[in-house]
Amino acid sequence: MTSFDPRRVRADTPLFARVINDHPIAYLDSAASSVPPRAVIEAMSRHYERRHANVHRGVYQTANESTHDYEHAREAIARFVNAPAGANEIVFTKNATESFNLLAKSWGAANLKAGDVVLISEMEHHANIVPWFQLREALGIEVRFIPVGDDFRLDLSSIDELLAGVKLVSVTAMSNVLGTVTPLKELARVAHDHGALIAVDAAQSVGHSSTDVTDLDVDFFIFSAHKMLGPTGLGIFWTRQDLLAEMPPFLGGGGMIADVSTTGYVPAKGPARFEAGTPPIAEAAGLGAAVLYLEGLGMDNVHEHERRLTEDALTRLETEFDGRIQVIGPATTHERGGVISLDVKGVHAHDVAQVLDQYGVCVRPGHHCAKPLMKRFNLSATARASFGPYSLIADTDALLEALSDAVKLFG
Amino acid sequence: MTSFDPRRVRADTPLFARVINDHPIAYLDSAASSVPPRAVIEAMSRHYERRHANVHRGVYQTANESTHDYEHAREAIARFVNAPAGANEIVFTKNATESFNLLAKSWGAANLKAGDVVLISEMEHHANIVPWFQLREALGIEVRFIPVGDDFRLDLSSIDELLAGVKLVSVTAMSNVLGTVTPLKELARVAHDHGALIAVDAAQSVGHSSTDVTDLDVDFFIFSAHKMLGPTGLGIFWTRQDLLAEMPPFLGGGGMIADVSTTGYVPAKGPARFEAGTPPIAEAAGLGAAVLYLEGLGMDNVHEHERRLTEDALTRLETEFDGRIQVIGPATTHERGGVISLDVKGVHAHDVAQVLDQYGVCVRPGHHCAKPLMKRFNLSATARASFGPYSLIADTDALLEALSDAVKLFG
Amino acid sequence: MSNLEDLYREVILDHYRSPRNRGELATPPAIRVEGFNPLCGDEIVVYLLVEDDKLVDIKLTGHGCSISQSSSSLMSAAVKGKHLGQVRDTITTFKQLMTVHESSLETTSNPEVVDVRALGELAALQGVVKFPVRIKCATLAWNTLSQALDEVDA
Amino acid sequence: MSNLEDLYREVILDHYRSPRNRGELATPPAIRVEGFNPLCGDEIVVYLLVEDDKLVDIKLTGHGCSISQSSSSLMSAAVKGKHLGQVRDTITTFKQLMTVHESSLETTSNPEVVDVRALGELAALQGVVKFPVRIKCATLAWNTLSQALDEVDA
Ligand SMILES: Cc1ncc(COP(=O)(O)O)c(C=O)c1O
Ligand SMILES: Cc1ncc(COP(=O)(O)O)c(C=O)c1O
Repeated sequence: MTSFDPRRVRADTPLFARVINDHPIAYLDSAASSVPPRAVIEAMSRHYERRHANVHRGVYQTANESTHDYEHAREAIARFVNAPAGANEIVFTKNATESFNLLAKSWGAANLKAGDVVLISEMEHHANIVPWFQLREALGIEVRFIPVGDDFRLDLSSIDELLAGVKLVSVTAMSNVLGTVTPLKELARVAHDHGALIAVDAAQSVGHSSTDVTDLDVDFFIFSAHKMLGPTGLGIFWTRQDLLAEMPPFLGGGGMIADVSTTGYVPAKGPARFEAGTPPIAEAAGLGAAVLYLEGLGMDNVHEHERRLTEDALTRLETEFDGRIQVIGPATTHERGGVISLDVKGVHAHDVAQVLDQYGVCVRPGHHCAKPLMKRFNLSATARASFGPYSLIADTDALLEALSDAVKLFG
Repeated sequence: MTSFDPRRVRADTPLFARVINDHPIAYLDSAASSVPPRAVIEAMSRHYERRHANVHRGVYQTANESTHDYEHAREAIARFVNAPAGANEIVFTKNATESFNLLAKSWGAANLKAGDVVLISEMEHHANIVPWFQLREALGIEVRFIPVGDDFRLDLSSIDELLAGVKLVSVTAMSNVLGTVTPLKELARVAHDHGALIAVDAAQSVGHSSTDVTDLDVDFFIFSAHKMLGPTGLGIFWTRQDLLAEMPPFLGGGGMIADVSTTGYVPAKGPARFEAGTPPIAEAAGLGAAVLYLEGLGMDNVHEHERRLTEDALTRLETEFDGRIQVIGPATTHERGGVISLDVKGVHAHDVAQVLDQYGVCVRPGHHCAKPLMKRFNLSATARASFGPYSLIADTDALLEALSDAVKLFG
Repeated sequence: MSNLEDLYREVILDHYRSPRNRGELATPPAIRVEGFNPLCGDEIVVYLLVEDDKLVDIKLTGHGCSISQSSSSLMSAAVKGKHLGQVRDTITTFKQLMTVHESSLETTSNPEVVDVRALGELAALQGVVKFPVRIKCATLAWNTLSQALDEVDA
Repeated sequence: MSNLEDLYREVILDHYRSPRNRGELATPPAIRVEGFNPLCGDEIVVYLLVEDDKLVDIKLTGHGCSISQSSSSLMSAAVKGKHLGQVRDTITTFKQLMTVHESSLETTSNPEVVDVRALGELAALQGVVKFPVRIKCATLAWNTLSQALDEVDA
């Protein structure tokens, strides 16, 4: 195991030089978007400065280099999640949300019919809800929800009944509100036992723990580059080669065709079929660098580091606020990641975040694109703090100090 | 008028420091992707180094700054194309291709029915063909083609008959193969006279001449950031506010909703409805810088500069090769831009491009995602050279020298 | 520089803790209009009872941050019992107060064109413009009221 | 370093200018398989006449660059009249020749595992691996032939 030092990660990450309202920045919003290290930023600058060209259709040198970087990122991602058939199973989209739309509107539209059920959960992000509602409008499928218990975990007690008529289970690997980690292997097993496929929203897990889609035995795996130290503008869609081969085209245009005439078109094979138009080339170069960087840190190290930070923060939030602040999520780090949603009694999350900003503490207030979950717990918003590999106990110190002040201000 | 100096543009653009096979790079592939100046690259680096955060849902300072940059780019684009109602009419997508899919699958699906006609042209890019074929499969619309004449221009002699039953005309502002510029104002007028709307593929025009959608009196306007000195991963969709307000959602997910429950969702209003998921934030910062940079150059200056380069190149290609090389496109710069497709007799475009690469000359061989047009002229590929604001006569010199050698090698 | 005291003035905290005119009105005769701020989840429902061109009663429900809640409470106090013309004037004045000068990230309210004294307690919301993201919190209730008045007209 | 002479050897230019086995065969008895290279537009149609496990005739149509055209011509000359087992061996050997070592942008063919002498004229295509984007030009005909043989088996 490599020696992991979060202070080195911090030194590698230019944003942490910033001072906000006379305080060093305490960036606690990695669940919304993580902060890329210098290596990622430079990989993109280098792309534009040295080799920028469109991919795939050039024979000159910078076009080859661009294409190489782009395809290299695909291989890096395939390796990072352990895709059984490698890069041929990786589709690049613009974000996790587009990946879900691809799943629903290509695989879903081709394989689901009126009455078929897609089983999601009450703790899904809108990205894994709205596309299914859209498919319901179009095809008359049913969208069913796995409930979330008062322990902030999926209530799987009736999973066999819930699975009746289900063709696809689509669940988050980790809730972006509660921090709850889903028992994916178990769910994959029961889903398959019932003849259903399983899709995973890994937006919150991939940058924080090691991933092995082969071992998980899942069918679709979706995430975003910008939540794993990579750039904006790039999402990932993984599925097994055999499923990918059967998926009809989604977005149409250049690059996704084998032939076009005035009477019709023939779609391309492989990932290209789903990558219409000029792809996010510089972004892929950045993602390639992010994967290398994370591999250098070691995902198990990252995970253990964030687990310790979370444990410390949960303990202190519990003991230092006399019950005035409630953590909306599991109380221990057992099957739980570094996302901590707070409900400060009598203070709206927006106001909490506003006060925290005065201390350079960056937390996100709101419904976190998970309105059904908020309704489940009768909340309109939480203030959410979340960790990354560069997070330090000092960030938690700043968070707690600022929270005390917020509580005081609102009396 | 500002004084325009292409050598200054070149000095501003890091890629031009590159040496390829012992030759200074002669980048003649701006039609595929233009080369961003330092100001654009730095705007993106600065974003990641100083202010990176997700947009819209934060109250802390870097989140505000991110949001500001993102919305500022929207305003810059609205100004750049003279959108009558400003930023409220600008939707950010991942590329021009997604913008066409948005047009076809949101506006088109809501407004077209079996038998309705979409009129495109034989010189369209696949981005403006395949989505209409997909809609034909889904709805049974008809896709009709304006022919291209032997003069490489749209043959509008039967436009009135062609317009029978047409609900939408969707045409390129400038062919990415021929360089031909479309008489948009005239087409907009006849389209409107026949009760049809008109969409424009401006991917090839926006970075090379000044744009005024209000004056053109068109209804939809689509282009890509990476063809106007901006980054990859960002496309633009403009339409009139009243049309945008009536368009149903396309991609579903976070950010495009007003409300979500376990039973359904309410879409957001305005551009947000079409921007599901984390948007291309750093890319928008880059695009904002690109617009500023182009405004600094003056689009009329850029246009005149490229016109002169094109005129010179066309003349020399005509006189120096004894008819061995044919230009596939109009012979003069009248209603023509700086895209020059070449057919070298007896030498395949791939081989031409390969030989040119040895001289550091970057041209693109292939069908340029315009297969119907290639079939129209009985070609399988051309070698295409295209100019940008940084292009110099020296690039043309290198092109011609390398072409002579290609002709010699293949005898 | 922006600071918290500018934003969270005592009047604001008071209206947040003890909101005025909370509740519902029977519809009809009252009309009911909902407002959302989709990005932060704030919701507001405005009930208006208009008689003879006069806003004889107004009630509010909903939830949100201290700014959106106090702004709606302050609004209800400011417009209740007024003629519709006066209500519209108040809306206009308030919106001017919330106008951000977009020339830079620096923002200031617009004191020359807004007669702050005429606003009474509403002037406490002046500090919001220094926090541009919170402007939409402050204006949610007002936009909803505008919309409700349009329905009255229609 | 890559240079043009490596790529455009005289044999290649000769096969490009005077392609062998151009034309069509009647189907049936021949089978016909199409190959595309969607990114560059190269197209090839392979006609195979197989009798008693032997490739008694092969014809080609299509269009493309000098590399794809000469490779298909060289291929047709190399496999015509051979037993299917031999044809498959030739395909395997050729594909090995085209293998790129992906450890870096630098690419080399694989001379230890490929007996270049056994390839005869085909060895002229060896220079292609130094130009990775052109490998797909060189392999198009071969992949199409592979596919055609699979159809024979099926
Ligand atoms: C005329 C034209 N339209 C559309 C496109 C598609 O743009 P993008 O690949 O950025 O989606 C291009 C460029 O590839 C083009 O040249
Ligand atoms: C759990 C989860 N799923 C999906 C998404 C959507 O990702 P993106 O916004 O990159 O499309 C997010 C983040 O916003 C998330 O947290």
